[in-house]
Amino acid sequence: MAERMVPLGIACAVALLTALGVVVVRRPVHCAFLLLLHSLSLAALYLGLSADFVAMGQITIYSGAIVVLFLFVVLLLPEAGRERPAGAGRVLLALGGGAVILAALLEPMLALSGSGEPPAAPPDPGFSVAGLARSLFGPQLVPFELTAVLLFVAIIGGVALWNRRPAEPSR
Amino acid sequence: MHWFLDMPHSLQAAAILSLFAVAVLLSAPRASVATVHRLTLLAPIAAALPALFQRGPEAFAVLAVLALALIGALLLCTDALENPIHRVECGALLLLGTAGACVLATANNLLSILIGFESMSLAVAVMTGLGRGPRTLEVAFKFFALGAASVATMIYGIGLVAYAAGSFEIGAAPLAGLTGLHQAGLLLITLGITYELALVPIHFGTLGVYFAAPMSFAGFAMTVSKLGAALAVARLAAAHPHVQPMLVGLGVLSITWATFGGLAQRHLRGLLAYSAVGHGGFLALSIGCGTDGRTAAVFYAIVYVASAALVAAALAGRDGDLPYAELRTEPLGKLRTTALVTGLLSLSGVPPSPGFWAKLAVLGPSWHVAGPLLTCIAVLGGVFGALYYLRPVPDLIAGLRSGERGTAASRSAGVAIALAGGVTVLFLVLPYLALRLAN
Amino acid sequence: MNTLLPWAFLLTLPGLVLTAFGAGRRPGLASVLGPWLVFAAGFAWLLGDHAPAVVRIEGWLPLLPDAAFALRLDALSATMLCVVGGVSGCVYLYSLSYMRGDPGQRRFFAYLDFFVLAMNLLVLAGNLAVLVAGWASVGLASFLLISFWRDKEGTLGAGLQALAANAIGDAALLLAAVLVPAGAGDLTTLHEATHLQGVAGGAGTVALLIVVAAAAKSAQGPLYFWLPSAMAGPTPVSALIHAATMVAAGVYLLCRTHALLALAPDVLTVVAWTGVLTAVFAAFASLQQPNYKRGLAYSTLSQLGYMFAAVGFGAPFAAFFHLFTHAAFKALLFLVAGVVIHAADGEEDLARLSGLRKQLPGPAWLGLIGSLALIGLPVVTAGAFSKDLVLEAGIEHAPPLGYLLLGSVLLTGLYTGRLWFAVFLRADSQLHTHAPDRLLQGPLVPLALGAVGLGWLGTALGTVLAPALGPAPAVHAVSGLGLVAGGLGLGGFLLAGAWVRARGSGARLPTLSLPWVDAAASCANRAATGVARVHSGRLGGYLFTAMVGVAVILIVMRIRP
Amino acid sequence: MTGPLNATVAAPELLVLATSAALFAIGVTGLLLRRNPMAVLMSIEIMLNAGNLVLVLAARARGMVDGHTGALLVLVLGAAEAVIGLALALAFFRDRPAADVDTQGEVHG
Repeated sequence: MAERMVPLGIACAVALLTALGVVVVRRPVHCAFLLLLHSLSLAALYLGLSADFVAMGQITIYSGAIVVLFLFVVLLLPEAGRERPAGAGRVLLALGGGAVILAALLEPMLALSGSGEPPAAPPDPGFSVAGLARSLFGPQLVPFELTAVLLFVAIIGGVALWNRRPAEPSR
Repeated sequence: MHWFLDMPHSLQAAAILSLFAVAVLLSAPRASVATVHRLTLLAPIAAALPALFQRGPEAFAVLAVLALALIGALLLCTDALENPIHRVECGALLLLGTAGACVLATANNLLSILIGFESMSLAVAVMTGLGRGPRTLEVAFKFFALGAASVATMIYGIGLVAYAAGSFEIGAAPLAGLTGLHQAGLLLITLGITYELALVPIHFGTLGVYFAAPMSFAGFAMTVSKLGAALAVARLAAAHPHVQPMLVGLGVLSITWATFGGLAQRHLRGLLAYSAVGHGGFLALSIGCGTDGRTAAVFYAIVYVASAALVAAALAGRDGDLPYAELRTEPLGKLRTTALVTGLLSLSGVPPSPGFWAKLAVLGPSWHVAGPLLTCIAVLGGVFGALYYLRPVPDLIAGLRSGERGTAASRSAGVAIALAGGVTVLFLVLPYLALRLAN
Repeated sequence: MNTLLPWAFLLTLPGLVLTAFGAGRRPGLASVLGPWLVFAAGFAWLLGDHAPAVVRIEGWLPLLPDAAFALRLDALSATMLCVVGGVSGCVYLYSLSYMRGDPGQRRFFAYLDFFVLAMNLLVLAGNLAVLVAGWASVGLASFLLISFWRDKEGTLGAGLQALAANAIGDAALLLAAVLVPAGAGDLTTLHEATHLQGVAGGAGTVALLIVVAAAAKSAQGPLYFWLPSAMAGPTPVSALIHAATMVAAGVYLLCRTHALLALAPDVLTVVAWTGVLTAVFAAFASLQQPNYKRGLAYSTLSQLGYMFAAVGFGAPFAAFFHLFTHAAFKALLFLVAGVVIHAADGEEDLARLSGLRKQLPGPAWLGLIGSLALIGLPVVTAGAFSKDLVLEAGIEHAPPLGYLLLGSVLLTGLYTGRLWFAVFLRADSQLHTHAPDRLLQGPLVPLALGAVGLGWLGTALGTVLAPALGPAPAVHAVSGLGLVAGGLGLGGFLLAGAWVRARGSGARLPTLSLPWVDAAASCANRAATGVARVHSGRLGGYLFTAMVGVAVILIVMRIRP
Repeated sequence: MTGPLNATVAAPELLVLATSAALFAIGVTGLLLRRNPMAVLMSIEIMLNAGNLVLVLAARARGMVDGHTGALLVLVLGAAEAVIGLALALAFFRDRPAADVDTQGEVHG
């Protein structure tokens, strides 16, 4: 895995920069485009981690569906969702919050605890779509089936909320 | 049929509930409202059938969740929605959310827990958004946003655990050298789930739902979600003792917070909201206190959800904040007042009420595990909590004599009151029965 | 019979159900029999073979050191049953007339039934868990009855004050119930040291918790504040709950666990000091009150201080005997006050109640009997017998405290006299009163008889209670100390007469108040509003608290030792 | 085998781990910084992606194909969440002059 350090590093850098852009840029349309780039860079990162199928999923589901959905909705919002610039206090608080979270997560990664050395990654994991299918319909069958419930909730919820309107004023 | 019988109980229930949800949706264009209600009510009963013939904690957990869902479905029939059309959607969502809760309550796979949690939480968000008035949408969005943040936290935690343990099983031990990451991951997962327990400082979203959602959904969030989340957290804490101190700390913090917050309330909605935080705190405290503590927690959870369901049933169909002053001018009917007073007494934990036995059961393990100081704080928080629970009680009982002017309970709410009240009174007389169930 | 008698606490349940569901032509009529049955049950045991009757249902209350549902009927609880049954029986009859015409009287009697039920559960409790159940239940009943008249201003606040003070006691008792080692919950064997080895601090911790609980219930020391406020409730309630029975439960508990307390001498010293200081302080406070009932309430505090002090002196029998006689004469005084207030259409202000002897001759004489019993006039009143025992124990055990108590008998005389002379003997009244009916005055007679005669039962009581409270000292009708105390009291009483005659309604000390209650309440209020303000409704703030909270929790769990 | 900062984990793994942590932190920062509901939802998506990255890394490092399953399920979950979130945001902010999640709410919950 070590020889992939450079491409991985580039993908990581792009992912971080685009994510930063999503957070910082004020116009929602730009945000959505940056999110698209972010998602693509992640797909590249997944390819580098031998997760080909997930990378394809990321491109088709995420970039293709979710981000485009975001784009559509941005156009429906009043004033295309323009927002006032954040005050200095808010920026400071947000940065502080982000820094605390970063510290809390990074610290256990950098200072590994426990006894012994962590096992090394296998040189070639030999992932295949067939293996993924065996996982989906084998040990992970229950959560996989449950996504049906989740999507069902999302569909009903989306439709119902879109149609949400007050009853006739006669009531 | 073999494949169906071989499935876990929770999945059987989820499958039946989903089928009924489809049926509810399909029946909508032609059938009457009554048919929709009937289907919604039938679903939890039908889903309970497979588990009825089984024994063991899993079947019991599923049954408990389904019983609460039945009460929720009964209350749905009486609640005011933004538009009556939404009854169909809310019925289906209630069933699907219950399916998620069943899985959450019993699953041993982190991914199942995640998906179950998210189904339940999204269903509550949408149902809240469909309630009457502008406040419900606002609350629903806040609940959703905070919930999404905690789900993201949970996913990150699952990633860390998978990295450190190489498995999604709840009990998987960390590999060499990765204990720190594993622990961090588990803490994140636990914190994510405790969102539904409404523990301070991640209680804001759920608090809003208790404040403003229609009573049936607030009741659903207080009972079904809470039971599911409590059981999931209990399993996590059993497998990984190092999350227990965190639960103890957050529990005591929540109890104290809820007591102070509750003292400032002058309406029933606020009372119920802070009460949910406080009881979430007691549940967490108890879960964090070893094996005895977890047994006590299950006991406590059963008693709490029964009492909360009773209160929700008594208040079903009443809009607004329900300020105490209004209770005197517009009294509830006799049945509803009795149910409400019983429920409030039980929630407050003053004797004679099952809530009192439950609190007693929690304090023993807490003293031995959490230590005297924290237990003292919890006890004081608990007993002073009675001050805010009992504040409306004199008015409520005084309102009884003008009961003929009060609004009587609808038939379905009456059945719900009977169910929840029956369980509450049963535990009042025979507390050890609940413990036996808990075991 | 022995297995059935401990269930006597259930005897008011039928009345409760019948009254709540509206049986009986007159509200409350269905309830009247219950307390007398309780009295009969206690009396029946006393007449019997004196073997303690015990009921234990194992495994009732889960996860407690002693998981049984235990009831115990022995000499102490049987005597207490008689006290509770007798006083509440009189109060029920009295209330039939007192509450007539009140739209909530059915509710009133249901609450009373619930109170008597809970009180008897407390009395009959065999272990800590059951005791806690009864203990907190009487608190609930007291809250409901204090805030019974919701239209009257301040009743809810007074009820909540009582609830807050009780909550402290409940918390202490709850802790005591969970921290005794496994198997030790039985009240009579709590002291067996083997049982308490597992507890941090040993017997002292449990004893201290029990004392805190008792002090909260009996309004001793800094926890005094709720009892005067509790006078916002109807007068029969003040007589029954806030004078004769519930507030005495603290003393009852201390008598129950006197063997445990004896293991912790430091705690006993604290009890003695608390009792004596409360006795003196409350006597002064009574002299400041412009309100009839509040004056009586402070006198109750003062007398409870005597009982506490007696426990602290290691004389539980003296404490319980004083409880016994005090129940009769203090209930009598309150019921007399009730007759007066009822006749004056709810007037409680001492400045406006005056010279009612001619209009209410019966209550005036009965009030005199009660007052003399409260002072402790030797031979002719019951109060003298019991108070002498307390003073004897004090002078023998801790002379400075004993003499302080003796001196405060003068104060007792002063405040008793101030109230009686002001209400009945001052210049003739301008107040228009209506004559009380017989039902209102009848129940005063047995209480007055008790206030006169109960002292003579002292020796018999000592014999009966010996197994429970240890050998009792001899009860004298006349002793040197008794004569001194009686003289002091009578002197104070007559002095007060002169004072009232000279100063009229101005006969009271300037008001002083202890600010800690208000300070604590406003602190709690501020914290409550602060907490409520954090829930601002801004999503940004919520997200910040939640996510930073998560991060902080992670960090804290990481650096936790 | 010796990565930076004295860690014993292989350098690429540490790089990806650190990236995911940073992504999560950026998501949180966005959540706290932005008032626009769209931006809030996008920040949440970034947090989800951070979690997904760890899952994929776990799959690679532990040779567990289940990790990929998890990542796919999270993608589905993200889609469901986006649908509900957008629907709620639209319903709530449709009739408001400025879409600002910090509008002082009527609910002081």
